[in-house]
Amino acid sequence: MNDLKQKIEMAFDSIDINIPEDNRMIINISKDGVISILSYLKNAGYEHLALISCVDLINENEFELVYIVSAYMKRDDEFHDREKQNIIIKTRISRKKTRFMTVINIFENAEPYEREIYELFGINFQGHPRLKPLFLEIEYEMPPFRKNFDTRKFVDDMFGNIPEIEGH
Amino acid sequence: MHISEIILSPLLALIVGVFFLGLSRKIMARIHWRYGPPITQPVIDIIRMFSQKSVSHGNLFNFGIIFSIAGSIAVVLFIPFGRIHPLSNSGGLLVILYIMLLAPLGIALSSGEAANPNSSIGISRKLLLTLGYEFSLLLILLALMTHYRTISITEIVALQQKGSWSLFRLPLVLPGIAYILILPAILGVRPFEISKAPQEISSGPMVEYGGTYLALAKIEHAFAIVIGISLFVNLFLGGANNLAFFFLKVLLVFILGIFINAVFPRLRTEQAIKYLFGIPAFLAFLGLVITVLI
Amino acid sequence: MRELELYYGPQHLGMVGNFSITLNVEGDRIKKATANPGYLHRGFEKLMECRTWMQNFPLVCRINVVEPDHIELIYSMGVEKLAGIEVPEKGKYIRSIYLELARVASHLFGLWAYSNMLGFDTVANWAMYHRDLILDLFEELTGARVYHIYIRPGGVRRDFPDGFEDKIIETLHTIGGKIPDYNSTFFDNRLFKKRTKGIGKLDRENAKKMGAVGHAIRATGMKYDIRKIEPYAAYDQVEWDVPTRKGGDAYSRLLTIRDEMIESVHMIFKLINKMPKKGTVYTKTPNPFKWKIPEGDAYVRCESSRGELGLYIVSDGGKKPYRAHFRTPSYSHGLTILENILAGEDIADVGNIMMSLYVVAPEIDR
Amino acid sequence: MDRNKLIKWIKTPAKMGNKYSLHAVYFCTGCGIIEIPPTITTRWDAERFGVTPAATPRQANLFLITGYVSLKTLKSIIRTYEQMPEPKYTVGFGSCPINGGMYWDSYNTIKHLDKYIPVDGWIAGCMPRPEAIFIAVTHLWKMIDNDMADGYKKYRNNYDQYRANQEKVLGSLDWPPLFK
Repeated sequence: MNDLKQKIEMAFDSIDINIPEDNRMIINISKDGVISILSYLKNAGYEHLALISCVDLINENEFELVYIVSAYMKRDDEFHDREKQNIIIKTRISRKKTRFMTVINIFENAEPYEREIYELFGINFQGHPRLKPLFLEIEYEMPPFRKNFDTRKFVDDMFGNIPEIEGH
Repeated sequence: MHISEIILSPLLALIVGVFFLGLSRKIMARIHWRYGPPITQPVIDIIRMFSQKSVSHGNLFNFGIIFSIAGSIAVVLFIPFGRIHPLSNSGGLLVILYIMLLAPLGIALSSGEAANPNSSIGISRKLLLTLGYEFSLLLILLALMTHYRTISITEIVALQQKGSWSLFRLPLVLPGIAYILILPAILGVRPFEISKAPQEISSGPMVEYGGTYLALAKIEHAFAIVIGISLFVNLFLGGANNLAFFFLKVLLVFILGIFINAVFPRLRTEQAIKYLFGIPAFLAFLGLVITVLI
Repeated sequence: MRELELYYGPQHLGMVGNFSITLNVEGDRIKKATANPGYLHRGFEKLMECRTWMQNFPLVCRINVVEPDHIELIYSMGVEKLAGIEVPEKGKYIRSIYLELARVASHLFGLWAYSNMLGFDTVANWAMYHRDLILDLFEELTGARVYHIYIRPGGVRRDFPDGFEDKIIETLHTIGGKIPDYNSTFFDNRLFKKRTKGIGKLDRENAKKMGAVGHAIRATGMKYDIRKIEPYAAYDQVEWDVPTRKGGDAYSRLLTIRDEMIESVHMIFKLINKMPKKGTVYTKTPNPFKWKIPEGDAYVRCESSRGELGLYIVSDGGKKPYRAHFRTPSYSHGLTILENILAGEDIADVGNIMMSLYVVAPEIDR
Repeated sequence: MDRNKLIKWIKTPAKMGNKYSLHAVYFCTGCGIIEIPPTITTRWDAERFGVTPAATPRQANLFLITGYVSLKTLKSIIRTYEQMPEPKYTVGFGSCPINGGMYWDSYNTIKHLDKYIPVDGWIAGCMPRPEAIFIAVTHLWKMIDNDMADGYKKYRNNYDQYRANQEKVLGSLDWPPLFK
């Protein structure tokens, strides 16, 4: 893990890497560097994109995008340390300008994840081939996973005043 | 020929067919380690379907299903059940071969009108399958006709009653085996259940049938089972002199069909066609050649 | 030939779970497939933000109805990691046994679904019956057939009842005794091989590129199994092997599933032998209404019966999770891989391929 | 014989058919579907009572709504329900269709199913056991006997209200009204 840390620090400047525990590495990077660090990691053998997530940091008025990558095994039946490691790449974008780059060119399975985040957080991924709703049927007044979307209030407004069926 | 036989024969086929539908569900259930539905379940189902409101999709939709039922009844009239043989003296195997195509054609006409993609795929599968077994069936029937030098089923049955069953006559062994091999396809049981295939195309041609139409389709299916097996019993297992013995033979063949249904998955369409044009067609052709030469 | 648009699901006998695929077909051949999820979207991760750490347990297990146990486990693991809770030795063993039972039950469900797709009712009925025997064990252990809520942060809810180990062994022997029957009717059936060999082929490179996990990648020969790679519970305490196959098609995936079931059963026997007889099964946790978990984030993962299951969980130091995101194995399998490998296949093989990948719809939608 | 008795006598076989031949739509609406395979297979064998899955809604007369109903599913449920031929019966399975259940505060699931389509009976619990389905079926038999399972008539008579409620949550529906 430490070797990798040194290598990444050599290759990229202004990058913040810490290793909170065994086999986990957290890389904080500015939003311009995400594509290059992901392709760097992919070339280094970390070619399994486990997850793309998004956290709504409403107090800091920012979205945090989280990419988690890990490695497949080098040989079919030998276990190494490398596949134990999960690398968590975090980047922040403004809540006002919700635009970001797609990473489909690097990881093919990013496509549904980005569609999901587009739908649930309202982040536009530039260059995504089909950025259309994945899960939701109706349009909400704002993407529902944002922190200022109050699901309980929405439920009261939407489903609270639907009348019972009268008559027979 | 007697007028009562014309009424009796289709009625008998219907009762036996519906009974077979119930029996097959019961036996399948036992193979699944289940108790199974009551044997009258198909009757109840058919009553329920008739009592439901049904949606029509046009005139051809109505006409096709009636056409197919009528076709089935016509075939039944030409097939002798034991001593009941209303029309089988007048027609022959060739007539049967022609009218047997009417039932699938009627279903195809009717469900084509529904314009559901599932049903159009189902029809094309059904017609392909029919084509697949019809070719072998034709060769088999030709071999029979050459061997017995007649096209009348009643005469074939009578000749078998005097001698041995066609299945055990030397030149006819190969066509007999070919017939056994295509019999699951004629009955539409599991390895060849491709036109219905509920898990693939939601019961194919029947997808838009509800209420009365579904009941009629069920009845058509019951007829088809009886026709497919009785033809085999008459041609190769010697028919029978009385009704009970005849239907006993039909029942045994049918139970064999259920067992085949229970232990096989469904084939893909092209695999089924490949199979049907493979060994069965070859055996039937070989049998025909041998019969002609002898 | 005319190109038709065929809706495969959600109301369809060949569909397990509320999921739909739009197929553009020409004859029997599929031109293009578009997965259409979302019929089961309930917004779990949003609802979790409104509930306390402990209140979330009844919620999270409903993410995957086929196999709720691994979801319980992954959430417990996340909470344990954030709060720094250790699991006692016996608790780890019980977790492993319980999870392996769940894996067998889940694979039997998969076998039901799969054989049903091929129109193989007989095996489907048998598999479902045998799954029920395992559910009976769960019922005795936890009081519920489907949603057990047995694993909790710091261990499991309660110890095995007296004589429960013997019951597990007996049940598994009953099921194991029928393996020859399964083999002769299903796995060695010529038509089964005809239907599955070479279908839904996923070679190593494509599997890696599209994020395949679990048996989908193990069927290409790689022993990629989180239980070995990053052992949790008591998986590092006993000897076991990761079953693999070489083909990468539906046939290899099915046989991988079968071998995995057998391996799980052997593993359960070994775990029961090695399990400490005495000891607590859980570490005490604070009052759930006042329980605050220190600020931080964690990514944990485990091997569910369909592959790598992960959870990214963030705490802001409060009583409720700030954000949780489940990485479910069916997500890549059902959306990316399914769309890619369905193109060019036969309509007859949609259910076949889908269930050989073992796509479970609620896991995708969450 | 007076007229009512005659009508009753004529209707008897139809009722018998409807009672003992319940073909359920195979629609996995929610997690309740996990208990359907055990119910229809070896262990419980619902076919004993004539309950079997039907391939398409046209062939069915029982709609078992198994679990929570998200908005996207509601749309398909309404379409499926309207395709079924009358008489048809609906049974809600699990707590979620009754009042939202576990997902009472979810933005994407509806809370009271009977405001959108008529429901003849409920099976409470999460998960109800397969035996509960049989109890529901026997109750449904009694209701059919006494002409109480008349949800489809209610739907026909109050179609405007149902359609209004459906459009309230789903926006405008893209198919024409079933009844004018």
